[in-house]
Amino acid sequence: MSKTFRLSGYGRVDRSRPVTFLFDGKPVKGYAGDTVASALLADGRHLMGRSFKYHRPRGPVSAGSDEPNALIGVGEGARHTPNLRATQVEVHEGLVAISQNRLPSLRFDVGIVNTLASPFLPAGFYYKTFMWPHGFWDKVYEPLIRRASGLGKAPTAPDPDEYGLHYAHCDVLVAGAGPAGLAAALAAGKTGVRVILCDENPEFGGALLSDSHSLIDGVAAAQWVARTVAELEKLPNVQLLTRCSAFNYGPHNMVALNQRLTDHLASAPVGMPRERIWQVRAKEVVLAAGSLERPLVFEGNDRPGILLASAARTYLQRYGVLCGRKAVVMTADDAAYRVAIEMAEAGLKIVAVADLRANPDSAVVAEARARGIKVLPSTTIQRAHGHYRVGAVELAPVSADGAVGKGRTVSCDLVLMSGGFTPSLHLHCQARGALTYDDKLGVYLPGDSVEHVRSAGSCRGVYALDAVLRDGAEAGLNAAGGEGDLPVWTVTRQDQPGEGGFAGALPRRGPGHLALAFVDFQNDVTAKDVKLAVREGFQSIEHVKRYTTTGMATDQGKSSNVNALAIVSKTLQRAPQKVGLTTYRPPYTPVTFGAFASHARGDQFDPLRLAPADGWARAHGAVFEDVGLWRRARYFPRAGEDMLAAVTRECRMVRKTAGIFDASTLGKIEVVGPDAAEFMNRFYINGWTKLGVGKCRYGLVCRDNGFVYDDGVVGRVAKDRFHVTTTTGGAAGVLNMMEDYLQTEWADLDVWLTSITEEWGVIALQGPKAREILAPLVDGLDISAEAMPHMFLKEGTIGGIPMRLFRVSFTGELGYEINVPSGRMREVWDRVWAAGQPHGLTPYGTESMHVLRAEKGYLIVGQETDGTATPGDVGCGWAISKIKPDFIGKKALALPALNAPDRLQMVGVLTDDPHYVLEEGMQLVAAPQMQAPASADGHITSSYFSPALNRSIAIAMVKGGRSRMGATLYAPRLDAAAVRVTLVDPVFYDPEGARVNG
Amino acid sequence: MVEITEGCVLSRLPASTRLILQGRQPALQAACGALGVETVPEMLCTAEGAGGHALRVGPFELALQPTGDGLAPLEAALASVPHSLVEVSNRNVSYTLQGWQAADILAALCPLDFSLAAFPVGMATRSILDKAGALIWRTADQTFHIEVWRSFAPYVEGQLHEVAKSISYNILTVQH
Amino acid sequence: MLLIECPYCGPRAEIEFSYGGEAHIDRPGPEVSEEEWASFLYLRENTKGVLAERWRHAHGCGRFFNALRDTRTDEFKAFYEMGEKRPDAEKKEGEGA
Amino acid sequence: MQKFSAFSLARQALGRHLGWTPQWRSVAPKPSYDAIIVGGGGHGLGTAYYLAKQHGLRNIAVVEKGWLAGGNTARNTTIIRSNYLFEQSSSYYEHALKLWETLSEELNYNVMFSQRGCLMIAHTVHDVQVFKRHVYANRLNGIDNEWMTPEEAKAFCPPLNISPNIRYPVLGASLQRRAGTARHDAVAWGFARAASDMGVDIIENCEVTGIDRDAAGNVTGVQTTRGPIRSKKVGVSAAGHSSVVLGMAGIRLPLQVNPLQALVSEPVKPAFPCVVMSNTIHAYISQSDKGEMVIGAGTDSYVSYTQRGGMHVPAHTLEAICELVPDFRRLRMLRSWGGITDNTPDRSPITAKTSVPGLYVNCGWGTGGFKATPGAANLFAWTIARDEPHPINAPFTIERFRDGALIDEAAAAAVAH
Repeated sequence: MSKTFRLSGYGRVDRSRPVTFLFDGKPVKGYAGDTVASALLADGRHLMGRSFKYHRPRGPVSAGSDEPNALIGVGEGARHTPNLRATQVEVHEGLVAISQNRLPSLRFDVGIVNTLASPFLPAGFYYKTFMWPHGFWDKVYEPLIRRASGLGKAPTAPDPDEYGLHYAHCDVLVAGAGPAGLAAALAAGKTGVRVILCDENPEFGGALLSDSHSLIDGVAAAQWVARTVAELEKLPNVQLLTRCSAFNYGPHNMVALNQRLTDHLASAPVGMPRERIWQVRAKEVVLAAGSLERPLVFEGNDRPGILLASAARTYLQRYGVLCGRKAVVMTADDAAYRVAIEMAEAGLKIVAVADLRANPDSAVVAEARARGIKVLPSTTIQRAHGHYRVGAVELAPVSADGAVGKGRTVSCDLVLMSGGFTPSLHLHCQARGALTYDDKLGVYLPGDSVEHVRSAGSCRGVYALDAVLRDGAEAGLNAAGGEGDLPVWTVTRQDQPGEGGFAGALPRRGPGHLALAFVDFQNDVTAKDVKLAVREGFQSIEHVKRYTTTGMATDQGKSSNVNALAIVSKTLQRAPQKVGLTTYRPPYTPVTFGAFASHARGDQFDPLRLAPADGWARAHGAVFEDVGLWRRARYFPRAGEDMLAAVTRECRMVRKTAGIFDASTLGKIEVVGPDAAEFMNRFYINGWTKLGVGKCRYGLVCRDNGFVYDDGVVGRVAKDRFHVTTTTGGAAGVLNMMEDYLQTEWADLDVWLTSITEEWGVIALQGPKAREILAPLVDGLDISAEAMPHMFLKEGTIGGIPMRLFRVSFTGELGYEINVPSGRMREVWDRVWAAGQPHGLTPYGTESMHVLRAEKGYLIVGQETDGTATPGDVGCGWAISKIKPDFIGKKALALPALNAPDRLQMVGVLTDDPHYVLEEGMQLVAAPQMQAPASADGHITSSYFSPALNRSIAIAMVKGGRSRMGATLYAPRLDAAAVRVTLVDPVFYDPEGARVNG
Repeated sequence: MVEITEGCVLSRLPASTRLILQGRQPALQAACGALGVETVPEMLCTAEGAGGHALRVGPFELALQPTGDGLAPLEAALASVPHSLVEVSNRNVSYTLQGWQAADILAALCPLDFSLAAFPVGMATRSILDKAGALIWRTADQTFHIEVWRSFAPYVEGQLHEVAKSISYNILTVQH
Repeated sequence: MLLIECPYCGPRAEIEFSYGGEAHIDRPGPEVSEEEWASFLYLRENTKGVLAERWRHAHGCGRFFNALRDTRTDEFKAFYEMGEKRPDAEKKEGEGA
Repeated sequence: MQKFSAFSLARQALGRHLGWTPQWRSVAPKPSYDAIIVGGGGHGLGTAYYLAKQHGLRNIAVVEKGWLAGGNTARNTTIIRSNYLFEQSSSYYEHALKLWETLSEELNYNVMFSQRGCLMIAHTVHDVQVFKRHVYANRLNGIDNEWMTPEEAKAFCPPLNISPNIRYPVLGASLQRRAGTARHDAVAWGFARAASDMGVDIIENCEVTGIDRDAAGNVTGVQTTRGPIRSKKVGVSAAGHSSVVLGMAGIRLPLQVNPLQALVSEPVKPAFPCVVMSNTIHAYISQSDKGEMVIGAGTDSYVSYTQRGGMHVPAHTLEAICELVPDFRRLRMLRSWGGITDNTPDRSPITAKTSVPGLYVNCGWGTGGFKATPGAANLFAWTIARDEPHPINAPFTIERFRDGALIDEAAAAAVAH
């Protein structure tokens, strides 16, 4: 007998393209078109993995994405991917695959001791133990459990591959390209509407590719597939996607597809994405997801060499691989007979077909008998023997009442099982479709959904091929609108589905309390685990799932859910529809994280918004910080300077001569219209009616809950035009809030808002020399102290470039904010910079800006305030208009709680030690030593070394702070004695404001 | 001008005048009149007059692209109508994306349907290009005029290049 | 991702919109009681069923508008402009069934 | 109650595990109880447990409309921590954390509380400032929290990417070592078992359809799909359905429900030692005992009871995960799901009496209710039993919204300059 299990004359693999790959370091031969599983099976190797809990040796049970056992790691180093199904991984030259969850090797795994301990490790054992002694759980037991669990190993280096994510739109999306899907796509496609057809396999055709029996329009099924695909390819309105799984059915017919592009290639073109996610918005969806054959649950059913009958057929017909030499078929339906017939033809010895049913008598059964296949009705498998490979099974008679008699043990190296077919309802359920239980078929079928979705073919319980094709075509045509010709095919030979099917644990002799009959193969959940869960009161199917972990393996219950349900149903003596099904959750099959992230990585992770002078700042050695999406220059260190030195120098220069600062990131909104002033009155806490054209005012925005939301200077450019500024982070929020009130509450106002944040670049020129530097540049504009006092605004030009010039200051110095068109700001910046050189003009960044404003006691919204501060709390009670009938926040600001004397109020803080700089966030307490838990009197919000005062300063929010000037408090440190501080007025520098008005 | 993938060219356009006009119907009508556009375009439609283009991007809003010095005639025409006219020439950076794969590339970043039936020539709308807002205007079968805010331009260019790199491979073509 | 029909721009993907919360909540004047004010500010129907809500086509025409949506299924029943009265959703619900 | 231990497990193994009995009694409702808890999640079951254990009430029912602990208890990412900013919040969560530390022994049920530490990553100067404020405030309150440099954070969590060349580099992290995770289902089951053992009736598949009151307005019981049940005290612990249940008594709540999604990867061998949270880029990740990476996504913006949201929300989270832990880019999403979070305007919970005598509510836990489970249950039980709040939950009233006494944890972390 030849060593190979590969048959000539069978299969669709390309014999002209042999391929060698490595499995656990050893070369394995296969052909293009093989999967790792089919190539190993061709070698006679079924052992491919180890189970999760008991580390039992396992081989494939399926030939597709429902595989629970044969999980392998593929690729090396940063390209290692764990937990791939050997039944799906396509081989190519150089592929490196390893087995998983074994130590030291697949064949010898010390974890197998868990099998021996299995009587002590029933479902949920960990809830009942590991509680003693206290503290041992996460220090001792848990690390042990963790090491034993998990499957493959995560990569330990960043993934170098590319991924993509695209949107797509179509009239009809067909998920699944088996007979129903192909028929649906063709019927829809021929009407001319936009169709997308996707299938998770490398080839279209689904079960037809393994069907050597049926004839459609007189040709073999596979030939019909080729013909139909060719026809589809000719339709320009139809897009065909192979290796592409519909995995997520989202609201409103947004279906996500995962397309695998490179894993099957020996060498992928550079830059080709490894995977791509399609987010398809489909007007209608046809689900042609097919059905999955159910494993049977009997003792030892997990032994390598025991697999689904349909899988064995697929290995034979698609890969030309015979899964063994001598097989027992265990079935509860007719489909397995066709498999037995074909396998026998191919040279497999069929010991017997054991049929759970008493009177199997359909045509295919008769055909099997006629071909000399021994059929044993009313027979079950009591037990399978073997370790690395099934070696024998005990076949036992089942009487009409379900009692199992003494059987006989027959040797075999292969068991083909068939419990019937379960419709794939995953996507239908994700579409929030209802389920109906079909008593006759013994399965759930898709019911109604609010989405525009329909199912076709065996995923809705239609099994006979002629009916499937008709069902698919009708679904496709109806999805396309119903107008057009319905394609018709004649199935000239097919098997009828017949009656039968079985779910749950096979009947057995004796109680079987020690028998390991697996329901969820991967997670090692046995029939007795499920029964134990029920015994312990876990009677909801969701509870059983969670307590036993059945259905939680990487196949997400594809192989196990229905059997678990049936066992629960039987144990509780409650109809299956009363037990219910666990919710199917996306994704249908696992999807790579990187595909979701797509291009959002590195620099492209988020937009990086650069201010107009960013290039200049980079050229001048700025250190940057992220503020929202913006990158802002934080300080400009000179050689050898740290942040403190640089900031100290920058601040001193601003106070002594002048500084230049890119303030462009401040939000700006142009409020225009006849009712602009009225709008401003309603929106801000301040009054605006009296603000003259050409003047500015500091404005404060509250929410209607009375708490400070944002602030900024507002200039009145014209009677009907305000130039509003906001904080950098608040720009979008303030505009949205303005639109909200305007469109919802004040639709009567004739006023409109336009974001001009990016229209105007803003150069802040601050310091006693600012006017001197600026005056020569502004094209004849009079900016003298008399013509343009503090908080005035003028329009003009600067070097011929349009300008809105604000005389405002966030430093306490004489200062200007020069607004110029952002596209030309760099020109103006360079001009100002050049003009300032003789005066010692210095660039400064956000850190110095913070220090300078803190010296003046100006607040920063978001730093001093935290969403619970009122204007009064931060010393801005003066801004609240007393005469306006209403404004946002007015009502709330009158609440007693918002006016309580012990509210946190903004104060200045000085340490005893002038060189000690408090840390922002430090708490303030009444005594130097406080026993935890203690209450704070307040906290530090801003703290710096002040170059102007040559000492440390801080701003704090302190309970009743304004009435506690001079009081002593303490700031506890984490690792040293508390620091003594004194509360002072927050305006540390130039309290009279002489400089700003200079 | 960069050919970001075979047969697809991204060009950054020189700065030119961009205005946002907001107001009720009489204001939109007056502004269109000033540009030589007879009737206010329907939502998401565009119109061209002797004085420039008007893009109807909102029920009370036109994005105006006057040719030459369009501002003065507009201001004159609007003088007696409540309105807001704000210049955003510097806020917006304009591109054209041209080529047979232009729609495919946009479809990677934008959830709109770029088939000609759903997004015909002459349609303009604001939408998003991944994480940036954008104005997208189809000026020909295979040509899109795109405007984004200035600070988002490097990001959007980066995204377009990233997508273009991978677009040639097994891409679903936007169906026309 | 929801498909939301802006009354001005037509059906668009959810990521073009920002949510505006429950609709038809009138802001009272400052003369109301603290309870009424708190009710305006914070108390919501939070309907399990057909909810009237606001959306803003933030990355589109910028307009706020109203929608009726069944929060049990996320199915939209109607879209209408600000200031319009809440349409009768039940009719449509019946039709859909 | 059958005692759980390694010994009992071994003994049962000899008896082929046939001797195990139901962990709780699932019963039909009696006509009347001393107290009814509406909602059989972790909070509700725990409330019944503490009512029985600490307040001497035995005639208690927990009514649950579906299966026990099938709501947010079953859907969260199991992060437990107490390093909240405001004293009121941190006291509340610390009360819970202390209970967590002994909960397995208390319940004789291994809830797998694993104090693996929770790193909160700072990506901006503002983050650093906010997290340091947390550290100082927590330490004053006797809650462990410490500041770490990026290198220290990397040493604690080696897969973390601290390269300065990413879009939002890690500038530091705060670490609460006592924080961690627990097995979510086990908490509910453990409470159910212990409560049931003390006589609490656990009534599943029993949906409350009305709240009965007498002429004076006092609560007299509830109407349910399994008939009316009388009680003078009704405590509602219904998470996402709080508005619906309280609405039956004419009470409107300051709540909005939003979908919150989460996901897990396929299981892999231990590769991630702790909990990592990044509020700035929206990434929350830990590894379960099974080996799955458990990842919390953001909330969808709109009101929904569908327990699902848009795929763009978890996709956004995975972008962040792939930046923070680029080694995991090749891992695969195995399962994703959604819950209904009940959010208050200040993102702090309500555990309080209502305006209706005899009606109490524990809700508004938003995205963070799991960590509070034993604490909230314990304090809610106190509030129901004594008809007045415990000092710890006294600030967490409904009236705080009327009075402007918000406990605004969300705004406290707001970014603006």
